[in-house]
Amino acid sequence: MKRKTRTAAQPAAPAYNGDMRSPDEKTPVPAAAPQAAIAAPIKAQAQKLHFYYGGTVHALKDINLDLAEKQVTALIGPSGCGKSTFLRCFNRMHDLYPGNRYEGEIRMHPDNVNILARQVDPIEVRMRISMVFQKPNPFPKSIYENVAYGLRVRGVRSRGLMDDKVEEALRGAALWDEVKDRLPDLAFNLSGGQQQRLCIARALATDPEILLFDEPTSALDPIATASIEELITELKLKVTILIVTHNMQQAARVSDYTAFMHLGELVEFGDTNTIFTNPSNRRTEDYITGRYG
Amino acid sequence: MKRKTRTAAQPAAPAYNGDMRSPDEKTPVPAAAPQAAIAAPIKAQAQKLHFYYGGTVHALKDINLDLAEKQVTALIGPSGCGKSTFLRCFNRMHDLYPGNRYEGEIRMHPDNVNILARQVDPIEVRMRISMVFQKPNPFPKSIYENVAYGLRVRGVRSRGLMDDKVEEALRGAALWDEVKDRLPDLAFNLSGGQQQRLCIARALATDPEILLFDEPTSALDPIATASIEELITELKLKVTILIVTHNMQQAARVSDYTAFMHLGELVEFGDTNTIFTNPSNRRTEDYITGRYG
Amino acid sequence: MGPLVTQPLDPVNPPAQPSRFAYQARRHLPERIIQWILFLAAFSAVTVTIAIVVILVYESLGFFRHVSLWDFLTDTQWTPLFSDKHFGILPLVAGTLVTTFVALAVSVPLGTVIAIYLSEFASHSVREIVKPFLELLSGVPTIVYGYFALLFVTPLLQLFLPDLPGFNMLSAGLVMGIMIIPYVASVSEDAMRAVPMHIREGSYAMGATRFQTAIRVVTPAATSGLVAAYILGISRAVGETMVVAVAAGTQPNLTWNPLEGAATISAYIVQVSLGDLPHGSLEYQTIFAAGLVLLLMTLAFNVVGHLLRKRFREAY
Amino acid sequence: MSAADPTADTRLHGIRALIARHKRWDYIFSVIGLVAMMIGIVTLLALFIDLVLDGYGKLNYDFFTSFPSRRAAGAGILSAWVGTVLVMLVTALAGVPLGVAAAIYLEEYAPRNWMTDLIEINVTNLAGVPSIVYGLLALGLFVYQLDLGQSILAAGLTLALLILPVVIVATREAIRAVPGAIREAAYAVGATKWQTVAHHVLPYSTAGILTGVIIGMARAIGETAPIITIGALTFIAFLPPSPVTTEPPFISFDWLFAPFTVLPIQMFSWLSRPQAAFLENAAATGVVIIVMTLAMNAVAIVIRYRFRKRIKW
Amino acid sequence: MEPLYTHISQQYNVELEDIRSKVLQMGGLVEQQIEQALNSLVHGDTSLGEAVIMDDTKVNKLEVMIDEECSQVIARRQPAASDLRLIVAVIKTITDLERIGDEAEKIARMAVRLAGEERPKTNYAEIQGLGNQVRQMVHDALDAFARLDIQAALNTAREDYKIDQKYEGVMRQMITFMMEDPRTISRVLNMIWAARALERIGDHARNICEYIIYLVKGKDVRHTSLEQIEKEILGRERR
Amino acid sequence: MEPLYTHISQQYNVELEDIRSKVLQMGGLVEQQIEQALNSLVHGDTSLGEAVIMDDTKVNKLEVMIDEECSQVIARRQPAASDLRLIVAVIKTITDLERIGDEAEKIARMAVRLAGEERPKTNYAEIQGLGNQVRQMVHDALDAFARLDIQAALNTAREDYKIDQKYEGVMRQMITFMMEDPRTISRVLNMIWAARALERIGDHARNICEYIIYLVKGKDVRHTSLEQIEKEILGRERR
Ligand SMILES: Nc1ncnc2c1ncn2[C@@H]1O[C@H](COP(=O)(O)OP(=O)(O)OP(=O)(O)O)[C@@H](O)[C@H]1O
Ligand SMILES: Nc1ncnc2c1ncn2[C@@H]1O[C@H](COP(=O)(O)OP(=O)(O)OP(=O)(O)O)[C@@H](O)[C@H]1O
Ligand SMILES: [Mg+2]
Ligand SMILES: [Mg+2]
Ligand SMILES: O=P([O-])([O-])[O-]
Repeated sequence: MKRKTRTAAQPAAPAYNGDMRSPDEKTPVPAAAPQAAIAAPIKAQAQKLHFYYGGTVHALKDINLDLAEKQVTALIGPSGCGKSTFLRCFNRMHDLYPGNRYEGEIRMHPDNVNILARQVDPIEVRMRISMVFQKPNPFPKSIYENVAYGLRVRGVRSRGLMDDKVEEALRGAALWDEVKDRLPDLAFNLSGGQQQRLCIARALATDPEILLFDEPTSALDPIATASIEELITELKLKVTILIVTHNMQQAARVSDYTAFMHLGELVEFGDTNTIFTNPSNRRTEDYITGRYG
Repeated sequence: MKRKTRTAAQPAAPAYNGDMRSPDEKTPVPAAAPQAAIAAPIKAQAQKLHFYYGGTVHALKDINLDLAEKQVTALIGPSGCGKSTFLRCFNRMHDLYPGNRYEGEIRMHPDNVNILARQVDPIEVRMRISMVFQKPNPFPKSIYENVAYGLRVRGVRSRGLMDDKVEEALRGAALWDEVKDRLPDLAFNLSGGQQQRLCIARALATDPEILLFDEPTSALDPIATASIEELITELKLKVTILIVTHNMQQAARVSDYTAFMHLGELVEFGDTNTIFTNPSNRRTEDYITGRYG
Repeated sequence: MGPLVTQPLDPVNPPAQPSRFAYQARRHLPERIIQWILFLAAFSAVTVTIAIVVILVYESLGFFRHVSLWDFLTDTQWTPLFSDKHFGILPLVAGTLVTTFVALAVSVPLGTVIAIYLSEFASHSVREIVKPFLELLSGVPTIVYGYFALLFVTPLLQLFLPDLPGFNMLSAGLVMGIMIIPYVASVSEDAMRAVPMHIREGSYAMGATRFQTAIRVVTPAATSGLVAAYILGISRAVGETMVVAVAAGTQPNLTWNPLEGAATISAYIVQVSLGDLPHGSLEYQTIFAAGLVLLLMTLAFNVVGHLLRKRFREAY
Repeated sequence: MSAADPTADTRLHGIRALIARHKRWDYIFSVIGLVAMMIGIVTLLALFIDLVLDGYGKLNYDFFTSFPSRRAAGAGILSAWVGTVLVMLVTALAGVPLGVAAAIYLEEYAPRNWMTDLIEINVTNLAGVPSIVYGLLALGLFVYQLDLGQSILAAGLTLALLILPVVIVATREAIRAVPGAIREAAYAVGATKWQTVAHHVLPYSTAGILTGVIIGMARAIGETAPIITIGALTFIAFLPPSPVTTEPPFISFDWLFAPFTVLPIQMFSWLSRPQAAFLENAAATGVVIIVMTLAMNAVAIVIRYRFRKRIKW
Repeated sequence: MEPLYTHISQQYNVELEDIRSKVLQMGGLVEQQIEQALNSLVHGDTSLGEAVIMDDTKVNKLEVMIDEECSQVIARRQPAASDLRLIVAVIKTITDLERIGDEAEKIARMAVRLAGEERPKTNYAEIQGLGNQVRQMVHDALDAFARLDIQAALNTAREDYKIDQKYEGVMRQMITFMMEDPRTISRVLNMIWAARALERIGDHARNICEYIIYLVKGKDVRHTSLEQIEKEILGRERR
Repeated sequence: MEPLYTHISQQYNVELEDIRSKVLQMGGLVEQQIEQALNSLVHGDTSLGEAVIMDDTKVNKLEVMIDEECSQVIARRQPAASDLRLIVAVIKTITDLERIGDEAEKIARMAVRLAGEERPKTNYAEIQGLGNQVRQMVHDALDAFARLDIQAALNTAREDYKIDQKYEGVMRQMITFMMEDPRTISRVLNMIWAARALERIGDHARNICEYIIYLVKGKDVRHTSLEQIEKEILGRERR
């Protein structure tokens, strides 16, 4: 079988754009990882996705996964199983480092663009798909400027529009009341949990279609963690969310769908209630219940 | 009321040695933090312990707590409540940094020594009370040398004795089988969980009476975490354990007694089952159940 | 210094296990001796500073007994070796400032651009190759730069500026600038690299380009580091000796025109030292007075630079 | 790519145009950066090539084994390179232990008080003091107050003081790179302060210290001004006395007090002569100095590179 | 007033509130079943009886649903302390509620069966008296659950004793009936089943009261005499 | 053979194993209660009956203890998936076991009361037959629980139907007795209670079987007909 091959550093052959497949083929029933039917409309689909670090580490193996629109999908799995790698494919973060290579596609709906295609600019992808990182990473600027940054990058000049958007994003991140009187303060003066919410506001300001979270609470204490989790469940009214977490209970709490990964493969995917009370795959069950794999 | 006062950096007045109190006074019933009766014999007692960072930050306030011998006592509480500070009093880690000041005492049994007393050498204390840190911190030496180091510091020369002790410690840390063929390897080549167990072996090698753990699994993945937790429950056959953890469920899993701290105070102390199913203090309950405090 | 203080045994509460305390005593004496030795070594830094100040001030006092401070600061001529002696430091200060300025005009823009390029644009391999080269640039002895300025750059410049004298501050300044580039670039790059990767990823994740990330996020975050780099560059240029001594000439000349030759403070000291001046003569003392001025100038820059650098180190 | 929704399509087009506009700056800056770097590198190459071309003719065995002479053709650098080696020996023996010890004190022992602050400030300032000022210090202190004269010892000690801040700073950086957790680990098993330093901190930072020392020495080799200031002679046609003698006690320290010259001064002296033939000598000497310093720098770079690879905290 | 659940996670509050209100809904349904079953019996109204039988499926569905939700909360929220006790108490409570529903259904079946037959001379007065008492007890137990009122729970639990007494009386009366007129045996037996069902409902209501005490006090008081409970619980008030 | 629980945490394994063995112990005790109660009834052996009554406190204690342990596991271990289902199933199962114990105690009380009285002509043969069947059913249910054998659980659940049939028969017979000789009413009524208790035990055993299916299959099959269960569960085997 011939597969589409793409290198982040050196674009090579023109990307296969997916139109050649028959409609049936587009939603295959993979043998290894049975895909649960998703009730909601689909926002993005990873199809036969492989990923290689520097040509040697085969970090993702044939991932097929659908993201339900305006729902929270959680990625769980043991350390090093490729959760972060998968997440970072979605906004082409891997393109920042040389030698990485994607294979397969991630299609975004409704426009059905393969965001991994060579001719799709990573910057364009990142403008549509925002990310929140493990450690809060505000820019060393004022609170206002942090949130406004994404708009400035998009060429927004109007001060009025900017103010509105900043307020809206800060409200969306449940931070407005806490910071509205100190917008010109340096972002570093906020507490860890507030910083993380600021990063969420920053990501929200540009109206992304998908929001990626990579262990967003692992650097926070339980109280701050609870408020971020709370926020995530609220955000899904507006945006599709994909979250990586080490904390299984967190996945159970915040997500609608859960995907269990192991050694770079997608082992099981299904709705969260089922995965946590009655998973169908033995490896999933062992991981979830803390047995030896 | 005159209290014993000690500064780590500048020893001042002679230490109050505790003999002046009437026997009744020695086991007081503090008004604020009702102390649960401990079934097991007591290994160490913190009494009216206060701690100051640099004379300004009053990090511990009048802590009274008994450590049950050969049992696991867990410290939980929100970030910054003084858990680590309290733990580090037990091996006088605060003496390493200038300006810190202890007040009150920690008595170790059976010899009833106040380990915070000025005339007790911190190095003495550290030889009896070992510590395992948040991030695995092996020395960049061989696996063998890492474990042997504590013995070397104590002046052990005999190779045979050393070999025996190293093996015993590694067995105690459930690491022997994994590393017995690669003792001369650099410790950095071990995985995170193995490194942490190596650090436990290092702490065990010198037969400590108390073992302190400061969030020992917060840098580890769930599998490694589970094996360390498992190890801790095994270790209590030999040694008294005091563990700080951010993960309440971990405290629930591994400990026999749990202390809840808040803003530098000991709010509640009792046996773990009770604390987690039926705490008597409202603040404890709110923290444990994830309510706003 | 806790460990330095002897710790008396408590007579009321004798230790439960005396053996442990014997061990303690055995351990303590060597520890204290070692600590004292190390302390003396560290204190040598203070001694050296005191020695510098004492020597410079002591010898300068002899100088100022003959020359008034007012003359020293206002006279526009510096001719201590002539029969018509004038002791105005201004020409030397002017020469120093002009060469410094030229050097900075070269090194600040180039150094900054290189730093940004290396930390934000260059691929890993380019960086690994270029950085050692730049470091070598700073390893070349200054006397060699002097040679280069005098015998290569000046003739080169004379192709474009036929009137350029053989000794001129322009070529000395230019070469000094090149010499300082790695210094500015590497401190700047360190400052920019100190900006954690996750902050940069934050910017890229927002859809920013490399240039936007570099200019809007990384450079502002590293500002104090950059300024510190510039100021350290200035202090380096002010104190630089051999390049100017060889290429700018030793003729004190109160001018702000880099196309002329002029002596700097350090060049003057070298010039005097080469002659065999009797210890204690006025001419001998002039170099200490000049040295004192030089020290004060660099000191001022260093203090500012140090403060800034401290700030950027603590930012994250 | 087919687009289902026309508004999404126009939005995408807008974004693409914007990105194209922004990306132009990436290309422009890349070019500017490359040019800037080339200026530095080309200068280095030009300097080296110029020097080699000028001094090429002199670089032969005789040049290293002859004393300086009034005839340019017969002049060599024997006394200069021997002087340089001896001065460096003194510098290393005096400067390195002192600097490392001071750094250990500051990083591991110093309590937080005004004395430590004083030492810190002094170290920072010394690093910024121009080398010529060290020369003045040496002239006043070593040459006249301590009456060491214009000797190898005086020069060596001067350069030792000069590299002291470099060694201190490099050693401190190296020591600081050892994580606090490692120290706490050592203390936690009951090690004393000195045991912690000697068993852990120093061994783990050796490579960093070595790098600093070598870079400091490389800098010292090229230093001209302070040695001129203490009055090193430019014309020495003899070698210092041998450290090994035929009579008991077989070891002599007379060489420490001998007059000397060093390579940069030899070069400077030739450079200040009007005759072109001497310029050729100067160029050849320049090549020798440059090769020595560059070699040392290269060693330092290699050590640092390897060290970075070995220990990842 | 303070909101009932004050967890940082709103979602969690919503889930607990949902469980609680489903339990109360189930309780309301069951209470209604008891009432309708009694009415059906007393007034010989078969349609009411059939409604009760129909409602039982609703009760069963609610039981399964609440159980499912409790499992979800355990899996997703790691409840501890009072939250955990709530979940455990709910799991137990709904089993009893479901049983109460079953007993009511049983009475309704009797009612339907007896509707066509001759009515006893007492016109089911004994059953009605017992039934009203039991219905009130269930109502009080659910009230105590809604308000987490242990004093009310204790009082309600105490009612069980009276119900048992009354049941004994009814039984003796029934036996007398049967002895007097053996032809009525089969019919009276049905009434006996109904009385017995009511007595069982009282027991279940008492169980619910015990769970309330466990929920509030964290103390398992099952299989303990009421006096002892009272001494232990009310003797030393918490905080 | 693979160890039963294979969690990384040995302690967790120990706790689950302990819960499981306590449930089986409780089951054993309850089984014994049924047997002794029947024997007591049939042979008129009051001491046996009293032993059964005594044993009930043991059963009650076990119930409280297991409940407590399950709460601890939920609070400390955050059970998920099969572990969670085990805990939930156990919490439910022990309620039923306790009820079975209560019913056995009831029979024992009858036995003690009837011991002094005249024995019926059938010599309790009907009750004994029904009793044996019920005892076997409880035994099988506990067996299925111990082996997590859903096929066995299904078969056992199916028994309940037969027991109900038999119970109907016994009831009719009893009514006949009473009609024939109204003087026996009071005594026969006691037998009726015993039969009724046995029937209830059968129901509880069926409940336990349903929990086993939930535990193994993760599917709540309560209030579902056996045919449907069979179709759903056995139709599509897992993995
Ligand atoms: N930059 C890289 N170069 C090479 N291999 C990498 C790189 N980053 C990750 N890997 C490897 O790819 C695999 C997947 O890594 P990834 O970071 O996605 O795991 P993860 O599931 O996110 O783990 P964690 O929970 O620890 O974050 C791992 O085996 C890892 O060693
Ligand atoms: N070196 C220090 N100097 C001054 N204050 C300190 C220092 N270390 C800790 N503190 C303060 O002391 C208090 C207790 O800190 P501590 O580290 O013991 O908290 P903790 O409970 O361990 O928190 P965490 O869970 O975040 O580790 C905090 O308010 C903290 O800000
Ligand atoms: Mg990751
Ligand atoms: Mg801490
Ligand atoms: O429902 P019960 O049979 O236990 O009354």
